[in-house]
Formats: sequence, C-alpha cells, structure tokens
Amino acid sequence: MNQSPPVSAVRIAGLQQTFVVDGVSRHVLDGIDLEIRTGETVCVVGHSGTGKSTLLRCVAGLHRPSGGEVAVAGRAVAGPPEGLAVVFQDYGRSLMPWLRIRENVTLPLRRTLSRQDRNARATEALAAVGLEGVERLYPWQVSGGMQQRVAIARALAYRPQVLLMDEPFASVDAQTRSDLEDLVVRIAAESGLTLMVVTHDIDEAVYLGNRVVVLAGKPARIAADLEVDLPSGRDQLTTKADPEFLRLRGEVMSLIRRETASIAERVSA
Amino acid sequence: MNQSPPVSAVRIAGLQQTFVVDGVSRHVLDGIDLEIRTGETVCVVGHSGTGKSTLLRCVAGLHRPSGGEVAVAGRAVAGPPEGLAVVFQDYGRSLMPWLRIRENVTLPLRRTLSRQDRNARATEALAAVGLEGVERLYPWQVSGGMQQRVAIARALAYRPQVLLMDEPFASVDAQTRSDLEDLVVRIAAESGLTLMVVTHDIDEAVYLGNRVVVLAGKPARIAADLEVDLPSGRDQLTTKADPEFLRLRGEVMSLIRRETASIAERVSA
Amino acid sequence: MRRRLTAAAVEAWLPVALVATWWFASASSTSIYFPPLRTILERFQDLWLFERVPTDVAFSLTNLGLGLGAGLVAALAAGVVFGLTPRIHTAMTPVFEFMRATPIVALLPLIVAMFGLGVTSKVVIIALGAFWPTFLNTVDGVRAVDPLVRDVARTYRLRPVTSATRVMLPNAAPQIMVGVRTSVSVAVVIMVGSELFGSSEGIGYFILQSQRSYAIADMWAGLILLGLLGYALNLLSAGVERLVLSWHEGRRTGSTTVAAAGA
Amino acid sequence: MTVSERVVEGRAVMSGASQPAPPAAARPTRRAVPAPVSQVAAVAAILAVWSWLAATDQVSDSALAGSVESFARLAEVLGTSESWAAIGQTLTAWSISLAVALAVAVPLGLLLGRSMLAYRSSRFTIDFLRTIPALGLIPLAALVYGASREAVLIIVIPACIWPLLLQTIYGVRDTDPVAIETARSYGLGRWSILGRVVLPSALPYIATGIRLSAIIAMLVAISVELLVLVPGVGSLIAVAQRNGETVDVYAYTLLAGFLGLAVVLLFSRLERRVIAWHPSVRGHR
Amino acid sequence: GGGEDSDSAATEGQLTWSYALPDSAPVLLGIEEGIFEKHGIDLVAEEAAATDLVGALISGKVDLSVNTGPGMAVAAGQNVPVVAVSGVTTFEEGATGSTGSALVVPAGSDIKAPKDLEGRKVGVNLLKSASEFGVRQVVADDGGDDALVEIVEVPFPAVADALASGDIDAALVADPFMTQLIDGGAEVPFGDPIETVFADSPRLVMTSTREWADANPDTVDALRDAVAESIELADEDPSKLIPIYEKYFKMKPEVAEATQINKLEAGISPASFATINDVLVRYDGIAEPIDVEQVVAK
Ligand SMILES: Nc1ncnc2c1ncn2[C@@H]1O[C@H](COP(=O)(O)OP(=O)(O)OP(=O)(O)O)[C@@H](O)[C@H]1O
Ligand SMILES: Nc1ncnc2c1ncn2[C@@H]1O[C@H](COP(=O)(O)OP(=O)(O)OP(=O)(O)O)[C@@H](O)[C@H]1O
Ligand SMILES: [Mg+2]
Ligand SMILES: [Mg+2]
Repeated sequence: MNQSPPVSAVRIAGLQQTFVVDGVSRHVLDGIDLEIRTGETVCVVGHSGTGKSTLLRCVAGLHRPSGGEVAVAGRAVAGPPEGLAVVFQDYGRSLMPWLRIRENVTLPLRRTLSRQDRNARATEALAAVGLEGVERLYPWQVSGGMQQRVAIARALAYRPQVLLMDEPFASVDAQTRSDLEDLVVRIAAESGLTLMVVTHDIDEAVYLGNRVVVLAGKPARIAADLEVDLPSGRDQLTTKADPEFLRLRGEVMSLIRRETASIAERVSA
Repeated sequence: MNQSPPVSAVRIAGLQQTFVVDGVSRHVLDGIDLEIRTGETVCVVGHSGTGKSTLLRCVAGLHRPSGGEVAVAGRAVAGPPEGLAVVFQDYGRSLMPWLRIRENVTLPLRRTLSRQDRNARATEALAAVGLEGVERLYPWQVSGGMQQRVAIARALAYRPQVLLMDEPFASVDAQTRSDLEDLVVRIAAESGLTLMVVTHDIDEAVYLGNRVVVLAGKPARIAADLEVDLPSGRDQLTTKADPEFLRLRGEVMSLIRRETASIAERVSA
Repeated sequence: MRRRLTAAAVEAWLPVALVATWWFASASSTSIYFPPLRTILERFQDLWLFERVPTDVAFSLTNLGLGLGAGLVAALAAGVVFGLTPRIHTAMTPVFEFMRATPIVALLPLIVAMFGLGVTSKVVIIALGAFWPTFLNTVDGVRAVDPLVRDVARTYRLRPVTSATRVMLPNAAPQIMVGVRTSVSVAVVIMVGSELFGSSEGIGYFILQSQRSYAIADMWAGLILLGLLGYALNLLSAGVERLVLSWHEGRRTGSTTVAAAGA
Repeated sequence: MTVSERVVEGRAVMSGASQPAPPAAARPTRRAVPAPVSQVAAVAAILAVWSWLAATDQVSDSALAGSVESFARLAEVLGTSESWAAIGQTLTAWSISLAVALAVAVPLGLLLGRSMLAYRSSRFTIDFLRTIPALGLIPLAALVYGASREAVLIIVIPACIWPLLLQTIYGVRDTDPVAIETARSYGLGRWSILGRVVLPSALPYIATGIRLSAIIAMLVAISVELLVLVPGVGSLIAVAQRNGETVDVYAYTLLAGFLGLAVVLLFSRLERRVIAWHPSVRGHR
Repeated sequence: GGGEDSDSAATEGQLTWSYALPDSAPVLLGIEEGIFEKHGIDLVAEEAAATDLVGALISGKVDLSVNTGPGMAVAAGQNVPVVAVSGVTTFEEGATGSTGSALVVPAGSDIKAPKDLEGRKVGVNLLKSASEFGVRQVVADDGGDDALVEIVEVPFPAVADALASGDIDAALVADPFMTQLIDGGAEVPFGDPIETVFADSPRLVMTSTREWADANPDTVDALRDAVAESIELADEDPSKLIPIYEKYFKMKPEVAEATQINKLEAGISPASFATINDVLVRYDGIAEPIDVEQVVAK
C-alpha cells in the first residue's frame, strides 16, 4: 500500500469486520475503501443495522478490524488516535452517571487545561448546544435530548481535529436539530475540523456533508459516494430549497430504498 | 372531580410535576389537562427538555405526580396500570442485557401465554418491525436502531390497550421509520389501540396523530391541542402532500418556534 | 418530627425485640455458658464503661485502624491494576487465589517469625484479611464497567490516573463499597484472632482469656462490645458510602422527585 | 482449563458472547504472552521467594519448611487414605455450609435489597452480628456440639452468610432503574421482577459474593477443625503443628490452598456461564 | 452412655473419653491392653483440643475428659462442676528423667536466675495456665517482682524466631520444640519452672462432671483401679508407650522415642492441691482457694 499523503485525515482501505456469535460468523463490513480529506465533512447513511456504527468504531480505533487498514492523519490506527472525538449513538450510556454535567464535559480536558479554563470551555460548549444552567445536574436528571447535547458539548469542548458523530441529533426536536446542524457546519468551517457523521436523516446528510456515502448490502459495502455540490455558506431555508439539494436528496433516497426491502412488504399479515 | 366516562382511555387533570435538585425546585409540568379517547392517537411535541417524557411517565404510573390526577381506563393511576405498555426513550437500557432478544420480547408475556404462543408472538412482532433472524442474539450484539425496534416489538407483542411511545423511531433510518409509522397506524386502526406518542418530528406527529398536543413553556403547559383532520386511510405519499397536512405541519412548527428561542441567537459566537 | 420518630422505630424494633427475647429467655439461666443477659450487662458496665477503654480498646482499635487502612488502600490500588490489566490479572490469579485460600491460622508461626510478636504482625494479618473482599469487588467492579464508558475514556485518551480515579473507581464504587463493608467486619474478626498470640492486652485477648478462665459473662460482654464496635464501624462506612455514592442512590431511587404541592 | 480463559486480551472466548473475528493471517499481530506461561512464571516467582526465605536464615525451620520438601511431602500424603478422608470431611462441611448460606443469603438479600423497610429494620442487627467474630464463638459451638461436624457448621454457616447477604443487597440496589421501570410498566408482578430482572442483574455481585464466601467457608472450616480437632484437613494441620512436624504443617497447608484454588476455579467457570451476558465476561464491544 | 445425640460411637454401656496431651498415653495403653475391659469398662477414646477440655464434658457430649490440676482449679473457681476421677501424672519428672519442658534462653543470654526475668518478656504456650503461674512463682520465689515480667502467648513453632529476633527474652517450651531449641544452641538456665513450682501437684487428671460421678460411684471406683493398673504397667516399661504415641498422637517414631513422661500417680491427695490453691490465688487464677473435696470425686 502506498503512503497516504498527509492531506487525508481518514483513510480506510479494504476494511472488513466480522463478528463471531455462538460460533457463527456475521460478516458486517466488506472491503470498505474511503478517504476523507482534512476539513471535509462526510455523512454516512444506510439502513438500520448495516454497519455504520461499526465503521465509525473502526475509525475510532475501538474495534480491531478483521481485515484491511484504517489510518487517521496518516498513522495506522491501533487504538484511539490523538485528537479524535466521538459522539456515540448510545449517548445516555456514554455519560458518566457519577459526574455532574460540567464534569462530564471537562473530563477529557484534564490532561491539558487548568481547572478554570476547563470550566470556561465547558460553559461555552454547553451554551453552544443550548444548555445553560444545568452544569451542576447529573446526566440522569436531564432529558434524553439534553443528554445527547451534553455528549455533543463534550466533543466540541475537546476541540478535536477529527470528529466522529453517530446519529448525534436523533433525540432533539426539529428546531434544536437545525440549530445544532448549523452550529456544527459553522465550527467545521471555522476550525477546519474533519467530520464524519452517521445519520439516518437524508436531508441532514446532504445539508451537512461535502460528501454523502451510502452504505448498503450484507455484508455492507459502499454503494455510492456522492459529492455534494452546494455552495458552502449553507442555511436551512435556501439550501434545502436548492434544486441540487433536492436532486441529491432524491438520489440518496432511491439508493437506500433500492437496497432496503420495505418492511411493509415483508410483514406477513 | 367528576367521574370520567369509560370512553376516555387517559384522563389527565391539573397534573403538576416538580423535581427538587440540591434543594432547588425545578417545576417541570404545570396544570396539564388532557383527555385521550379510546382508540385515539395523540402525538406530543415540544422542544427538548420541556417535559414530554415526564408527562408520559406520569401516565405510565412511574412517577408520582406532585399534584393533579391521572386516570387510565377510568381508574386513578397509582402504579403502572394494566394493559399499558411503554416504549422508553432510553430503549437501550430498557432491554435486559441478560436476555436474548426473543426472551426480551416474551418477558411481559410470561404471565398469560404458553411458551409456544409467546415465541410465536415474538417472532411475529420482530418480523413486523423488520427484524428476522436475530431472536437468539443479545441486545448488545445488535445495532442501536435494531435495539429500538426490539423495544417496539416487545410493546406490540404485549398487545396493550394503551401504548405510550417516547420517540420510538429516533434511531432508525428514514425508510424503516416510515414503514414503522405505517405499521403503528395500521395496528392502531385494526385493534382500537389508544396511542400516545412523544416525537420531535413534526411530520411524524401530524402523520400519526388524530391530535397533536404541543407542550411548551417553563414549567410546561399545553400550548395547543390540534385536531388532525386528515382522512384515516393515510399513506406516506398522498397524506404528506395533502394541503391540510402541510397547513397543520406549518402551524405546529410555528407554535414550537415561538416558544423556542433559537439556539443560534443565544450562542455568543 | 413524626417522620423521624417512625424512622427510629423502624430501625429499632428488631434489635429491641431480640434483646428483650434474650433478656427474658436467659433471665433464669443457670447454664455456665449462657448466663443471664442481666449479668452480662452488669459485667459490660463494669468492664467497658470505661475501665478498659484506654488499654484494651485503644490497643485493639489502633491495630484495627492501621491494618484496615493498609488493607483497603492496597486492595483498591491492586484491584484497579488487576481490573484494567487482563494480563496481570491472568498471570497473578492462580497465585492470589491460592494465597487467599491458605489458612492463616496455620501460618501464624511464619507471620510471627517474619514480622515479630509486636504490633506489626497483628497489623499485617488484619491487613491481609481486610484485603480480599475489597480487592475482589474492586477487580470485578472495574471489569464490569460499561464497555461504552470504557470506550469514552479511551477515545478521549484520558490519562491513566484520570481514567482510574474519575471513571473506573466511581463506576466500580457501588461494588467496592460492599467489599469495604465486608472488609471492615472481617478485619474485626481477624483483629480478635491476631490477639491469640503475643498479646497481653486487647479486646480479643480479653475475650479469649475470659473464656479460658470460665469468666463467661465477661466473654459475652466482650462479644457485645465487638458487635457494637462493628456497628459503629459500619455506620462510618455507611457515611462514607453516602458521600461516595450519592449519585448512585439518587439515580436509583429518583429521590430528587419530591411531591412539592403536598399531594 | 484455567482462570486465564476468562480473559484473553480483555475479550471473552466463549459461546454466547461475541467478538470481532481474529485479524486476517497476513496482519502482524502482537500476541500476548500465552496465559499459562505468565501464570507459571508468577507461581515460579512465589516459589523462589519461599525457597529463598527457607534456605537463608531469615526464618527458623520450625516456622517455615522448605518448598521442595513440602511439595514432596504433599505428594506423599496424597497417597494416604487418611488425607483423602480428611479432604472428604472438610469438603462435606464446606459444601453444606455454602449451600445453606446460598439458600438463606440470596433470598434474604433480595428482600432486604428491595424493601427499604426490611433493610432499615434489620440494619443494626445485621451489622452487629456480622462483627461478632467466629473465633470467639468456637468454644460455644464446641460446648453445644462437641468436636463434631455440627460445631463446624454452626460457625461456618454464619461466617459465609454475611458477605453473601451484603453482596446480594448491594447487587439488588445496583439494578438499572430503567430496567425495573420497564418491567413494572409491562405489569410484571413483584415476584417476576425479583426473579427475572433484579436477580439476574444482581448476579455479578452475587457471583463475587459466592467466590468470597466459598473461600471463607473453606478457611473457617479448616480453622475450626484445627482449633477444636474436628476431623478434617484442619485437624491434620493441628496434629502436625503440635508434634513440631513443620514439613507436614506446610504439606497440609498447601493441600488447603489447593482445595481453595480448585473451588475458586470451579466457581469462576460457573460464573462465566451464568453471567455470560455481563460486560466483565463478554469483554469489549 | 454418651450424650443423647452424640455422633460418637458410644453405644449402651460404653463410656466416651476425650483425651489430650501425651500424658494421657498410660491410660490409652491400658485401653489397648484390655485393662479397662477387665474392670468392666468399655472406654472409647477421642482426641480433643487442649483448649477445649471442659465444654464437651459439661454439655454431655462425652462422659469423661482430662484436665490439668491448675486447669481444674480455675474451672472450679468459676463453679464449673468438673471433678477429678483419677490422677494420671504429676508435675514431677518421671522414669525418663525429664519433664520434657523447660525455660530456654538464647545462647549467651544474661538471664541466669529467675530474678533476671524482671523487666523481660517471656513467651508461654498458654496464658492463665501452669506455664504462666509457674514462671511468675519462680521469679517471686527468687526474690523478684513477677509484676515486672511480661508474659505473652507464643505458639511453640514461633519461639525460635521470637527468641532470635529479640521479641522475647525467654520461653517456656515443651518437646519436641525444647530439644530442637537446645540442639540449636539455646540454654536452659534454671530448669522447668512448672516442675519447680508445682512438683507433686496433679498434672493430668481424668475428669467427669460431678453429677455423673455422684450417679456412678461404682464406675468411678472401677475407673480408678483401671487407671492405677495401667499406670503400673507403663511405669514398669515406659517403652510400651512409644507405639501409643505413634498411634494416638500420630507422632513420628523418632519423636515418639524422645517423648518424656512425667511421674505417674493415680491418687490425688487433698494436700496435692495446696500449692495450686496457693499460687493461683496469688496470681488471680482463682478468687479464693477451692475446696479440694469439691474437685475430687468421692
Ligand atoms: N430525575 C430528575 N431530577 C431532576 N430533574 C429532572 C429529572 N427528570 C427530569 N428532569 C427535568 O425535567 C425536565 C423535563 O424532562 P423530560 O425528560 O420530561 O424532557 P423531554 O420533554 O422528554 O425532553 P427530550 O425531548 O429532550 O427527551 C428537564 O428539564 C429535566 O432536567
Ligand atoms: N458486538 C457485536 N456482536 C455481534 N454482532 C454485532 C456486534 N456489534 C454489531 N453487530 C452487528 O453488526 C451489524 C451492524 O451494526 P451497527 O451497529 O454497525 O449498525 P448501524 O448501521 O449503526 O445500525 P443503526 O442505524 O441501527 O445504528 C448489526 O447487524 C449487528 O447485529
Ligand atoms: Mg448505529
Ligand atoms: Mg424525553
């Protein structure tokens, strides 16, 4: 394999992942090749259970892949790489119930920042996701959507170079969701963050991404890798009305639909 | 208070809920009055952290309200009422990690059904939500969206009279989501199920509901209670293009927006 | 006020009932081994209020405190290391389990030989005994950490110390606490055993001497003192627990839910 | 089979659990030292320390026998029917105690863990009784039951009930509230919730408790045998000690240690089966 | 018969006897030789721990037990109804010429006389027993103040190390540890304090409860005769005890060979308790002198 140029933030080559359950192999990912340039936002879509989260975990160095290679910032991934943050799909369990919300957010900052700086960052990040005045509560004292935003705030406060988000806005209302989308777009643009977002919302994928990757099949492969050719100063109203947006949206939708036999068809009664 | 007629499946009167955290009262719900007729589907929307889940938990008899009354099927709620099922927002934690998926689904059926019947029901319900061949896996061996569908399957297999769902489709892809919406609509129509669905997807609220209730404010009250006047044989394409659908959708959206100061405005930049 | 009274009544009824039963059942006892409770309590008053406190009680408590402290600290540290490092765990488990299963009574001569007759050897065996319950629970608690929580700690590249103190230990805290409470009572039991040899004072020494000289009421009085001591130590650990596990209790009971509007 | 099975690089190798499949053969892998090797190394290190202590003048011969002699003697005594009879007697007392402790402590722990009222009511009594040392009660037991198995049981049973009871109570209280709420909302009755939600969720705690109690039962049984001369491994140690036969003392002490080790291995295996779903067993996702 | 639900092998007409200490060997010899049978007694021997000689007797688990003279006095002092049925040995040295116990000090110790123990730490096997009382009394007899002697309990196997490390300055030990220590260079400055103090007081006695003795006077007599005859046999040829040590105390042949036996004496004279009374009262073993009639079966 040839040396990856430093410009590619994430490089995935021939990635395979297999789980062995009760002696039976479940082949989940097969031969995934994907390259994400620094500063790029790639959205991954695909139906439930395809392997999106598994892919993300391989990039984060949390799963050892059964085959193939993953490199982040040019270095092969063996464990979680430096400067990478993850917002997990199961956000509730990813917060420590024994730490107050502020401490949950400052936890990853202990290595580098003084207490005061940590707290300032936490307050700022929490405000950015629309959470004020909850610093001193425990995660189990706030609502599901608020927990999810705490997890996002924790990742943002960490100021990673690469941010992986697994269905990060699944539990918030529509209004908050678009606000958070815009927040992430703005931060990515301002700080050159490389972003990989798993989402099941196709509008969101097209709105957020420079590219949309469709994962499909069993085992999953990359069924499509679409460039999103929309002006970079996006906004919820004009962008989502752009004909190119609508075209891409339709294309992704049909790609997914092709792969997914509708449940309705499969239900017997 | 006057005796509620048996036709009302859920009756909420003057419901108040207050949490005391570190000696400070957080007043979450204030004077909620709501009546759900048998067979009706009510969707509850509101921004993240308003108190939707709290309301649902009060109906399920899992919280003792600080004030007011809740009755299900004409009987005051003191603990979880008979014939009521809940799909929790925190679906991951609501599945028992020590039970295989099939056993998770059959768990509530042990009281009433033989082993064989239980398994048949589980298989049927799992198939209905698009999960086949996973009966013998553990919850932590399947994806987030699959876990959520297991929780839905468990509720459906239970065949409740009243079903409370807290953001039940938050973690599944768009296609599966519409399939599940249709599934629920069909089951509700066929079996006279009374349904209360918390969702942050306004389209979904209007599509599913006979009524949409908007929760807003701090403490939360019912800001609006809208009848959805759409033909009952709904389908994803025609219903969502119906002008009445679009009108209602717009109305709900503006109601919520009015209450929610946009995060963007609050961020200091 | 009323609530507090009820709470006190709930705590007290069983002990009161048991003591009453003992009192009346033993009132006319002539058995030398089961003297009337009245006699025992009289001896208790004579002996422990407070004649022997500066000598026997102080001596035993010092050993207990040192041994328990050393045992618990070692158990926590070793528990985290073993829990987090499967390789060490794998390599050391047979040796540790073997050591744990070795009857210390048989090794008393060795312990005396190595640590002398003085306080050191007593502290050492108390520490050894107190070590296991907390150690095992710490290892198991740390290993039981939610895999997702562990992933969070890994992806954010927490320093090992931060990870241990902020993530692994708090996560294992509910299980560690039960280990600590077992360790506390085991330590008291072993403290008594440690005064089997090389002693001329201590609560355990007193109990054993009373027994040998057939001063059975004195022996019972000593046992009662130990029970009370155990209860006091447990109160102490329960206090620590309330501090350490407040989040746990809150999450478990949802105790933050309070009916404000007098429902 | 060894305990090492339980953890292979932090992952469980067992049916029921899942793991990412091993990497393709071409990948360079950093295999850990195989478990048996590291275990043998650890055992060897301990034996070396022992031999050194015994060989030098640190400790007199009457307090510590040599390791080689002790193992040789152990092999010898294992050939006698007397030792096997003693092992049988000790194991009988041990298994009865543990069974009784399980039958009492687990149900009681479930009750006390679920019912705040019951817990508060018994807290003082339990904490008080828990601290009364078994050693102090041995003469009483000998009085009532003589140098018999009953004397052993009456001491050992409480000694292993307490840890197990406490573990169960705490395990019950650590049940995920969402899991209990789920069960409640589906109308599961008190008993179903206890048996199908609370008990499985408390199992990891109970398992730790069983491993604790199993060894405590063994140690206390041997100690009582030793102090009251009830037939069993303990009385073999006592006789050897009285006669100043240090090598025998160590041979029988080793025997006791191996019995305990066997017990722990047995329970670790059982535990892996019973709580296969638990993160500590299933390893890393 | 034995206790009602005792699991000993006692059946109708059998007597169970729990023995301890090698001093019991002559009686065991008598059993082996059929002497008890000859006297119409079916005696079943069970070993008991030295610290637990009274419990089983009082609770009726066994019919007969053993105890030491001072031990009996302590029990009687607390109104424990134990009586001596027959004597077995005294504290004096017997046919083998040694009591098998002595006070030892490390080589080169400056302890030469009992008075030198003042301000020192002495290890004994069991506190509140003849060992402790003996040490205290020899110090007092030598003009010293026994209150200045610290006496602690040290298990025999640990004595060598405790002496070597200076944890204790002297120890009262018995065989086989005594011989091992002396072989290792330890010195015996002034013999065996126990023997010195208690001399002809009863050491090992066979005991029963008073109730039992009162109810079975004939058996008591027969027992006395049988013990006396057994003792005679052992006195004639002490080597006959060696196989007894091996069989009943599981001693190795070398150890059995080297085991000493004290002076054998079946009779218990009231006067023989005088010293015990004297010493025990002085050192708080008992509150007041016991009535000897009270501890010896009629
Ligand atoms: N146990 C608790 N202790 C204290 N406050 C709580 C507790 N549970 C909920 N709250 C508070 O109640 C409010 C409403 O919570 P709830 O979970 O009902 O919101 P929600 O409408 O479901 O939000 P979301 O859409 O984000 O799930 C939140 O502000 C939360 O902080
Ligand atoms: N630990 C595991 N053991 C066995 N199978 C697993 C494990 N983790 C994931 N899988 C399987 O891998 C497949 C992909 O899971 P993954 O979580 O990556 O899906 P996903 O695309 O994120 O789905 P969703 O949108 O529902 O979250 C699923 O079929 C799941 O059953
Ligand atoms: Mg996923
Ligand atoms: Mg909610």
